[in-house]
Amino acid sequence: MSGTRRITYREAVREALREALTRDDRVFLMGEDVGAYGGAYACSLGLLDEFGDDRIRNTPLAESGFTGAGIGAALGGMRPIVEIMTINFSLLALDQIVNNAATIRHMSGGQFSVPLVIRMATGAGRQLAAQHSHSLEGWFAHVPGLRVVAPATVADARGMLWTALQDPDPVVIMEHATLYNEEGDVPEDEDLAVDLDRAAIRRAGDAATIVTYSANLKKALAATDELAGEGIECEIIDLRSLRPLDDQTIMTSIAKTHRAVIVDEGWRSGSLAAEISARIQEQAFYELDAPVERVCSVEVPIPYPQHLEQAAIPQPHAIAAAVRKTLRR
Amino acid sequence: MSGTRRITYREAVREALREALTRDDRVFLMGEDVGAYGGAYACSLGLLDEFGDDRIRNTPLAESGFTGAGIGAALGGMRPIVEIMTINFSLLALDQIVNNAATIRHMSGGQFSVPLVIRMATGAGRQLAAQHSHSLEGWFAHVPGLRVVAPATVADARGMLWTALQDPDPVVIMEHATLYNEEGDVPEDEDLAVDLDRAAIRRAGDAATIVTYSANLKKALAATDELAGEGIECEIIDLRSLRPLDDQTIMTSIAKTHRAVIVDEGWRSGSLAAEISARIQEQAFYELDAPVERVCSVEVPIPYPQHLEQAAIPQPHAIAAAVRKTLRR
Amino acid sequence: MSEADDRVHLTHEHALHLLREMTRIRRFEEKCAELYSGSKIRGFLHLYIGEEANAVGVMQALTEEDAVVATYREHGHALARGLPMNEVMAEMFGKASGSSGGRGGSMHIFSARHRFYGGNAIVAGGLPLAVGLALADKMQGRDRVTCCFFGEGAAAEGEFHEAMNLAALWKLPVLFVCENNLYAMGTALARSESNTDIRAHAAVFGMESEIVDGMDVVAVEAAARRAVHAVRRGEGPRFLETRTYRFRAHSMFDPDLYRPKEEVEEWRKKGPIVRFTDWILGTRLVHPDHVAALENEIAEEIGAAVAFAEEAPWEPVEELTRDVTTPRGAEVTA
Amino acid sequence: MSEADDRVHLTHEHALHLLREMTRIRRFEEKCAELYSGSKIRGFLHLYIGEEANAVGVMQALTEEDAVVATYREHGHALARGLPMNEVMAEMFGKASGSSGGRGGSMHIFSARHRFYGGNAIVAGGLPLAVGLALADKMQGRDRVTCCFFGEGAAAEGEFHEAMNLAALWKLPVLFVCENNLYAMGTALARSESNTDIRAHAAVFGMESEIVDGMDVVAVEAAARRAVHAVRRGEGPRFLETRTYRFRAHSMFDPDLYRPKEEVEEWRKKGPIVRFTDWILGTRLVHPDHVAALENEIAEEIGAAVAFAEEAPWEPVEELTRDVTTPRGAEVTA
Ligand SMILES: Cc1ncc(C[n+]2csc(CCOP(=O)(O)OP(=O)(O)O)c2C)c(N)n1
Ligand SMILES: Cc1ncc(C[n+]2csc(CCOP(=O)(O)OP(=O)(O)O)c2C)c(N)n1
Ligand SMILES: [Mg+2]
Ligand SMILES: [Mg+2]
Repeated sequence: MSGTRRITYREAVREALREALTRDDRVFLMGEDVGAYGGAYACSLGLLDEFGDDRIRNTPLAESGFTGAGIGAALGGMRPIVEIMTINFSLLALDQIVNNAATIRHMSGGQFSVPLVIRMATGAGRQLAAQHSHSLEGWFAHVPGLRVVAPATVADARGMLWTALQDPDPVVIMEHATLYNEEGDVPEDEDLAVDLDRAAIRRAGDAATIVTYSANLKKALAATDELAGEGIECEIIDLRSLRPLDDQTIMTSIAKTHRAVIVDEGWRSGSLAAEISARIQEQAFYELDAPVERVCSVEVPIPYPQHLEQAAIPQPHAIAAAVRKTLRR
Repeated sequence: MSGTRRITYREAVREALREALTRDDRVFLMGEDVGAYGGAYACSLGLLDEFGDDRIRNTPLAESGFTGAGIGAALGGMRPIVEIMTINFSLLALDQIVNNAATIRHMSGGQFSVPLVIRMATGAGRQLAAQHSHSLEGWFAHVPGLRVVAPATVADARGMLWTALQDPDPVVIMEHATLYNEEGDVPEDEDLAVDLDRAAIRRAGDAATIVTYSANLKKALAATDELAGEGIECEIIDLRSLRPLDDQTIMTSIAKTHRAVIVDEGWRSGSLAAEISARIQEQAFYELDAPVERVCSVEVPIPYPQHLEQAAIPQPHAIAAAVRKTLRR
Repeated sequence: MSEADDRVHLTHEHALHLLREMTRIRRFEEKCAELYSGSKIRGFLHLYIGEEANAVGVMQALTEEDAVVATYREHGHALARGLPMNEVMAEMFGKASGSSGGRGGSMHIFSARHRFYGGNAIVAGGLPLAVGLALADKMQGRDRVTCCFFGEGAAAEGEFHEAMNLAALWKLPVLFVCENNLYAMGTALARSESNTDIRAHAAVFGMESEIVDGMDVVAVEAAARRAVHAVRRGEGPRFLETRTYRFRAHSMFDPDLYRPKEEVEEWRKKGPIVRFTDWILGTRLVHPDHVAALENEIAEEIGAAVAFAEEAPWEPVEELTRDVTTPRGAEVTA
Repeated sequence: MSEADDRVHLTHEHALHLLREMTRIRRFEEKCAELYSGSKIRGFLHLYIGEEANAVGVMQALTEEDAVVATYREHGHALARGLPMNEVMAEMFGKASGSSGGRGGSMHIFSARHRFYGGNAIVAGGLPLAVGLALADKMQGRDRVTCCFFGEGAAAEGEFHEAMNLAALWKLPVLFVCENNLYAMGTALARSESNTDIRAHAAVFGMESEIVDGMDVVAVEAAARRAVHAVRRGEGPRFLETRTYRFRAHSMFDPDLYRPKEEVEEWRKKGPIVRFTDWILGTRLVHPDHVAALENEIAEEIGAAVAFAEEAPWEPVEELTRDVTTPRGAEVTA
């Protein structure tokens, strides 16, 4: 094992794209403004020059059309990476994703797989208001036939793409828009692929288990720093894979801590957090010393002003409060 | 209070449409084949002759376009009822429903409401396979700004439309495709509007609470008949409103029964059942004598053959088994 | 353009072949309607009866290497494409020996062996798929054509528009075949398109197109050959509008109240099978005995297919969740 | 068609009015760019600079009764429509006194008073809304026009296609205004449309259209008057393509790497304000003193708007969930 390098999440995504394009000539990137513009969040900046416009395929504004074309190209033997600028726009492509990508394998009796990777930016925090700030990860995680992953760290952003491309079925990669500028360490190893099947324990502790993913990992870490000052040592689980969920890692932790707080930027009702709460209850009911807590987004289309936006989404103090509540402190 | 009449669910929907069209001339019905064809499930058969093609507005195949037009017409002072043939096709309209209908009130700072009613058929059980049989009610119930209702009875199918039309905000009415041929009683009263805010207790009992909605009410009733033979008397709650949820009725029942089984045709992971399970846990944790059970659909795109389709969705025996499990029997 | 390649060589054999293929579809579907009434086939069943010349004509222009994408009305296309009737019938029954292992039913017939990509029941949902299949071919330098069938009702959908633009913009090898049977369920074309000239919706993208009489199998074959040839030469996508009609209701649920009985009768007279039969008998290309023999063969084939489907096993319930995702370590098809 | 109604009467007052409106937008947005750098305005900010003649020209043809639907680049349209600058500026700041109560920000400016329906940040997402607004008018027999602005990038979206068809099919009173500024973010039109003649996408639905120089405010006004007049006469929807250009990057995040600096320079020379000013000064319709006075007035208006926005209150956090749904018992607007 060699050392590490420090890069941004955006650079990690870009490196991962570059590596995939280099290693496998069936791979290509397709989406709005992935070319000359360099991607809405600048993830593919420079790749057009490197790989040409056949493989850095700039599309018209036609989310359903090009996502469906990605499915067809995958059926045709390619390994497309479709970029959808923002999860809100993915609503325009849901017919293709749910009715085709997720079902073709089943409807065809297993004759066809759809080895497609879809990347999209999600989440609030950049004051982009109600049509650019949703967290619908939970919707995707509801659909059989899809795999859904959410890299919370720079290393995962670097490694998950390649792993996703090895998957014979459609994989959706959720990149939180506030993470792109974050810096982090990535290993210098040759083999960067990460295991998508296991959640990661990002902090060990035995007072309570915090289950989270994506950008909220940082907030959970901030909350635990605060709590550690009070002598409360929490365990933090970064789900990484939102579908399937790694129940085992969660339940093992809860068997140790007997308390759980789930942090999820989705609106509370019908959130992925609800699923995790239900599962904990089903699988670890007699381990629980307190009700499972959820820290989710307030049920409001995300408003523009910073103070309201921040009030709408999970915050470290709310996470810390939820942990204390499970401890009756 | 006068007597009752026996009609089918389909007739109830049709009567409700007729009544709404008669009472309020801002009301019109818009959707694919609502005209000469009479609606995919024959709900509007005959209405074209009665009300003309201006108000029984047959649309091209353009789910996003005509749903968006419904939003615009609502903004323009009409009271449109948009029919989407099947919930799977609503994926093509989700951009309009989520990004516009549900958010315009908020984005505009409360200046505009969208008094739109959207009706759609949902669910499995007619061997229509993976592109016609989804139960995505839970997705809609996740979205702030929408109200979502699911009439399980003929009387509710008759009454809910008018109540929905009085709502200043968008209401989605979920009609399970297997219900249209069901018969039931409706009151002969003049005033048919039903209260959308309260769940209904469809059977009283104290052994366990079964929470369900739509077509699964019938299955829950079948399960309780079976259980009653064993001396187990369950309470059945028909949610009626999926957003907002009537927590109070649920928790009151659980305070009595201490056990809960949720029956939901959505795929298990990320189902509406998960939300209800999480809420029960949050609001009635110390009342529970057993983990909350969920009876949901198996996570598979609905297959065509009857035996597999039926195996994929909730069944009375599974509901009964889940109840017994909560009772450790 | 070398005209030679595009010509239909209407030999005795070819004439019989075309007649056989159309008749197979017709008799197969008549049997399906019967089996539907007997509850052997369930769900929505959309008969192709009356439209057989379209699938049969177009398929003549395709090679095994080419791909086909179709709709929920695709049993005809599946048979014309060469899927064994036994497998198609077993799929209609939902049996494990069906072409989609029984999972899909009448609306979702797939066959990897035949590059037959469904069986799509979302109107216009297959078009972007076809674009992607063609994109894969183009990017990999393969000389293949993707042929995409859909009805005229699809033209109003946004997905149609998006897919047409992509295909034209990227000059992809797609043949779009719009089977214009004048109705989308109960909606007559004029009630759904401000411009009922469907080809205009191709022309706007600079796509060349042709209208052909979809009740004339030879004309369809000839037009398809011209179009496929152009696509194969790398000229980009083409659009073919076939003017056709369905003799039966939209699906088995449809009471068919929206069109005059006389209209149906008029079209029945122009039926693709009766017309072609009269003509090849009249020109003596084919002898009545051949036609009778062919009907017998087909009756046998159908009888065998029904027996096959009846006897085919049901998927065990334990297998329910198979094929949701690919088992780890398994190879990806394609 | 009575030509009289369509003519632009370029009196001294009207010329000054046009110049003032364009300049108000220009200076307002220049100030916004500054305020963005100072972090007073956040999120995406899409400047309209260079395109002012479009909104200003078109608005002259609309009455108060008409409705406007626009995109995320709508501050110009909002000002031209008559929304008070104070409210628009406060909205940019996200303050409670903003035109959307601060909830929307730069991309979601709404005003019921002005029948200004946003402020839609989903490309092409506003078109179906416009169709519905017009449908409501038609069904209620009201003599109103709905004017829908969008960029040329929207033409590739399925929603565009669906909305255009509905408007044409139902002959609705909509004026579609496509502001063709040649780029959708960094994508040049030829990279997104196989047919770069945008009007063809209207013509295919049988919709009449016109191209106008979007850098010439008088030409835009004249074209808009012709179109609105036709729409008001009940002739169904019309389509106006304005040829224009944005001088600034797509949004404040855009490094603007995809187009040559010279191209931008070329267009700047054709700028709508400089050109119109030169012309009205040249014809002596307006005196330089008037222009100077106007600039002063606008500087004052902007200064006041900034002060207003600065001093305006923030929505208290307790109000976060207000306006998600209508409070029970409240009246519905519209
Ligand atoms: C997106 C979508 N909307 C609606 C339907 C319901 N539907 C099934 S077939 C059909 C009519 C399609 O007509 P057309 O495209 O002309 O094909 P045809 O059935 O005439 O062959 C409709 C509305 C659907 N399957 N998918
Ligand atoms: C459905 C959707 N896809 C993508 C985007 C991201 N986006 C915002 S503006 C824009 C370019 C639109 O270009 P055009 O329609 O020409 O308008 P312009 O910005 O040039 O005024 C894009 C791609 C979006 N907002 N909505
Ligand atoms: Mg048709
Ligand atoms: Mg543009």
